[in-house]
Amino acid sequence: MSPLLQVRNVTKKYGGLTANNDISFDVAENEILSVIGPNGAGKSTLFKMISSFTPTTTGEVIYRGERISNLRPHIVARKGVVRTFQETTIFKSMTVRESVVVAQHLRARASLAGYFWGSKTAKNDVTAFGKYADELLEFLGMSDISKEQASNLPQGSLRALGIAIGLATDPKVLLLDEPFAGMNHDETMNMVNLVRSVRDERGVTVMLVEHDMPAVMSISDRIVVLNFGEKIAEGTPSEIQNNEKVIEAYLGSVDDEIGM
Amino acid sequence: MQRRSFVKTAMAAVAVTAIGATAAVAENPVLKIGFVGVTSGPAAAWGISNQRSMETRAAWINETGGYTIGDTTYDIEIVSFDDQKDPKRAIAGMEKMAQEGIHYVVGPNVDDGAAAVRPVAESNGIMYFPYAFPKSLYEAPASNAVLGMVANYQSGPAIYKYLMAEEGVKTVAFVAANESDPLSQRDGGVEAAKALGLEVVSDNVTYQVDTTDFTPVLTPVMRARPDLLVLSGVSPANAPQLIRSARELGYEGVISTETAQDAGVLAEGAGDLANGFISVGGASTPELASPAMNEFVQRYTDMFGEYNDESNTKVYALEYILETLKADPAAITDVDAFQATMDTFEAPNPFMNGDAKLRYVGMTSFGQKRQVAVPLVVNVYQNGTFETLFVAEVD
Amino acid sequence: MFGFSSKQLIGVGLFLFAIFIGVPLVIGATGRWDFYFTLTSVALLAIASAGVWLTFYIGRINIGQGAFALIGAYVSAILVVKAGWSFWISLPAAGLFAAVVAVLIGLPILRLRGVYFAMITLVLTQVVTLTALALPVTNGAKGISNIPLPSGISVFGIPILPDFAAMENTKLAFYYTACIIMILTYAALYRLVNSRLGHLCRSMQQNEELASSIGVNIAYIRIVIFAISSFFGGLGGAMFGSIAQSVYPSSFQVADSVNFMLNCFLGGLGYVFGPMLGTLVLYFGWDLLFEFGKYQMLIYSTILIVIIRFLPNGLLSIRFGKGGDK
Amino acid sequence: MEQILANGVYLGSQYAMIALGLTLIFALMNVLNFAHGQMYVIGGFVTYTFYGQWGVPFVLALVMSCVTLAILGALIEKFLFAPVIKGSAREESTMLLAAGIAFFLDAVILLVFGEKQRGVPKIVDGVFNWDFRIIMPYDRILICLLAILSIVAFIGLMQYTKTGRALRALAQDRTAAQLMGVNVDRYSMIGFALGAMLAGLVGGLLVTITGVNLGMGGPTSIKAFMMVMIGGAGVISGAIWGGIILGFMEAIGLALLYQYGDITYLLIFVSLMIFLAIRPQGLMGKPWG
Repeated sequence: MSPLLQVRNVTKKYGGLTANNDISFDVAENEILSVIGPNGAGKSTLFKMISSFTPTTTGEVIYRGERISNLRPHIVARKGVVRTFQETTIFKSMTVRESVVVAQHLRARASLAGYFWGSKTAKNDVTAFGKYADELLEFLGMSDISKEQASNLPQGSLRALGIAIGLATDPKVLLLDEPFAGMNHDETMNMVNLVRSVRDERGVTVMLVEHDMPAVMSISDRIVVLNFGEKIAEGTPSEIQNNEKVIEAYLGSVDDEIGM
Repeated sequence: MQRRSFVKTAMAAVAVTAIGATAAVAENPVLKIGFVGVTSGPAAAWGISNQRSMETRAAWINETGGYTIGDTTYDIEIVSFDDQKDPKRAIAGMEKMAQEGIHYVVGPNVDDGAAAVRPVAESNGIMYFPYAFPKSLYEAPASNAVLGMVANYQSGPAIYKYLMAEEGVKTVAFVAANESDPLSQRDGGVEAAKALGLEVVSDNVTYQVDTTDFTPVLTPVMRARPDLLVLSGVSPANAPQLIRSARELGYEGVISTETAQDAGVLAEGAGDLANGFISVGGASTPELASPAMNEFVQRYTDMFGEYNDESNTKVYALEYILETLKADPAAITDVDAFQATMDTFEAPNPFMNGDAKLRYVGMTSFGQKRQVAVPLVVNVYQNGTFETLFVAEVD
Repeated sequence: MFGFSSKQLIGVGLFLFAIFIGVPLVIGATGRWDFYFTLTSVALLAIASAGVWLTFYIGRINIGQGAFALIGAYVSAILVVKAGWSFWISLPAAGLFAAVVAVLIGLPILRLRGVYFAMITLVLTQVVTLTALALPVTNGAKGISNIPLPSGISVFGIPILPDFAAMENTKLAFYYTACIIMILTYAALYRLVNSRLGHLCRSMQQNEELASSIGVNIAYIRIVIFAISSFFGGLGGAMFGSIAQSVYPSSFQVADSVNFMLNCFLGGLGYVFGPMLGTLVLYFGWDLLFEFGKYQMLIYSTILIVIIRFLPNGLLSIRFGKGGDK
Repeated sequence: MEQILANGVYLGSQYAMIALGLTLIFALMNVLNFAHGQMYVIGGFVTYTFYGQWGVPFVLALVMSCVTLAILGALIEKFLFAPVIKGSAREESTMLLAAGIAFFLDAVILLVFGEKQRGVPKIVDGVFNWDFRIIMPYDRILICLLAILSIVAFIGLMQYTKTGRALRALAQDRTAAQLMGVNVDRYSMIGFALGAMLAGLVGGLLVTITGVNLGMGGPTSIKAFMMVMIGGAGVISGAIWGGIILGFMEAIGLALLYQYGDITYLLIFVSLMIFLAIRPQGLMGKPWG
């Protein structure tokens, strides 16, 4: 079986600076794959290219045999590859439920004009959106905060909201942007469980970008390691843990941080 | 100085109100005359000189016992509306005048406002006296607008002819602001100049009204080396700067305009460089000004702290309205009677020495008498004051 | 009915009653006939302001509505005077033309946000004014004057719309026309904001990246909204040209663009009916202060400053503390 | 050619000064100050009153312009902008406040200083004429030099003084500045006062050449917005470049395009629109401001 998502020889250059150099790897259906690397390794850039938020300089990203790089983000989302953001990127003045309802845009069957005139399909849609939002929030354990305004939520709930918004689009592949950043151990474990259940119960392939090593080790099926824009390793968590290049890269980066 | 004049103005305003109040006690009925024009924002100077002329004259009349029309003596009240140079507001202003029962209005000050108020004025029976030149305002079927001054297409040719004869002017260049009124006036001027056989060497240079440096604007014009530089429809704010820039660029020919200017503004803004600048004015030069004109200027200065020479041309509209009403008292409420009277009306001109007459003209330009016969006084600026170059009549 | 609560229905009913019956009654009783034009202006400016409000709704500060109002005024005037169209057909045509222009201009400029979009639309107003001055079809500096009043329309001999030129007094007719168009505009706006398109706009207002990540074609919606916004601008402008029976390059200029924007701020950006109230207060307020003569501007601006100082979120924020998107 | 360059330098230096104050206020508070032009006009009228009317030495009159505007700016910030910014849901609401202040200042200018165009006696007489290749009156050269000097002084202030550093920190990141111990409220006020003062200074300088009238406010604000946009909003060097570029655009545009008459400005504005559409962040700005 061919992989669900393929990153093929992707390179990104900003002027003279190379953010990603010739990166290739595959994501299989129903797997949890993490991309890790020290700060400035090019994780975010890679992420943006997969979701078409930024074009590649060379190389391409293939999803189910179709190129999805160098398109516009909403088209990629329509194909089923949806990204989330870090917690500051939310619909600030909407409630949790409103956010999740709006995010079901791709599930709409009526046209925008249909909604304007109040067609029957549109009315059905509206009912369906509400129902699905409640179901989704229940699944994510967020029913109790569904009426809260997003800007009032604590950090942990914001992450969950981000995932809820992503899930509301019915994605096939969900790209998570540093879901564990800044969390303590318990919060991280909750999030790990949540991400697992997203994959296990809803059949969503998950790819995440992260630099929290322990969490990544416990959650991932496979890991891709970047350093200075290059892929330096790929494999299962245990393979990665024993990879010399990876250890060196991480130690090096610690030195750098001390050096600052 | 300015603060003092502000206080003075405020006190004068209070005094006027007080006079108005006592006058009301004196049991004279009130005759309201309207003004719709721009008295705030960038073009405030145009409307304010209008409004103050009218208020000065009204206060003067009221102080001396009122104005007798037919058997009744009226106090004159000026009702002013600031249209902010916005045609939409101008319509609202004209509606307000109709609401106040006013049938005679001075203004608006610009082309678009004058055109926009026409439907309201005609449907409400209001005669209005715009300071705008488009002929369509005064030609039939338009009926209620009376041009309140001399149009540029009338004064221009007179000035050009004079300069051709006296100064040997052969070539002319036009500069105008990039706005409706000045551009229309430029086009009229170019046409007139060509008809007189002048060679137009430059007529397409324009400037934005907010220009702060006219050197780059005038440089290409100067290259054409015209004998005469016409500043079409120039605002009093821009005139001194344009003159200064032209002279500093070494221009030695004649500079003229067909709009009214203020000597004080020219003196402050351009100093001696403005000497020889030709503009159109009213009858305030010593040779022409009658005692009434001098008294008007004095009263204006007392009331508002400072005279504005633009008012020389703007003193007339109110006088015409009142004199015409005097000639036919029925016209106070009946605009048709006013229009009928216009054809034959004639009265002495109180502001000018000699036997000049107030009468309506415009047959040549508009095919009907829809213009006040303001003496076409062409002035030249010399060392802080205007001197009369020549006087002509419009028909 | 139509998903409105009975309270809302009563409110709408009262509003309609007030403007169609109340206002004429009050004017008849007090004899303030001049208020008809003022209120007609308010209605027309409120239509254009509704468009500006809509662009605010996708998070764009629009200081270009004067441009579209001017375009609308010219299109209608040219169609009526030069092509002999009926005004009533030229009116939607003016709106549509403005919308088409908005699409063409919107494609490159709607990518911009914040002050950058604000500035480019401000420059757009200047560009359209200068274009009107330069083009032969607009009659350049001389403008288009003597535009005939709207003629009547009848279908199979049954008069649908009256002939304005045959009327004794067109004030009332223009007032009703303007009010009807305004109500249609705001009804459409209300529907739009409360339908899916409105929700998508709101999501874009708050975060365009997130909106596009959930599959919203933000570029398309921006264009659609900008076109609708400009359609309203074109309508308002065309009606004004018809009332003034003349159009000049200066009929709508930068000051008007700024005022449209201020109307929205004053009423409140969070409320559909904010621009209507804002226009009423800003425009009618100026008229009411007419009595103060030369202190009119001083008092007007002082009141404005005091309002914004104490109600920074607009006039409507005084009643509905939150959740006022109704 | 030399003449065009000279005109460009002269226009550019005065434009840059106008833009500086506006961009400073924008950088600090994210306020697009619609009243900037009116502040410039007030600066002009103050100098006119002191120098032109009362015969106070020109430099002293300039100082009075600066002081008046600095105080005015500080008061406006403290009692109007600061509370409105705190209380509003969307920060663009300050645009309404700025516009209200612009109307208010216009009304005050009309009542206090009158509606007429005002000018002052020339500060230096004579015209520099280099063989008709460059013609430039001496007073313009002097004003141009003074403007450049003020710009240099301003940059020096921003670079090398404690106040300047605090202001720069504030402009870069308000929250971070607060964490670093910068008194945000106080420096916002100082910054606003400084921006207003710059407007007053350039108003006072230019009154000697262009004179002043109450109508100059609005158009000046709009022109200043354009310069700020060309250079990049909220960037000091951007404002200077924006001013210089607009100055040269006008000088060159008028010299090259004058034969197209009425559409010269249309072309300038259209090219500005195209430029902004292609490069919205201006020359130096951060994208999306």
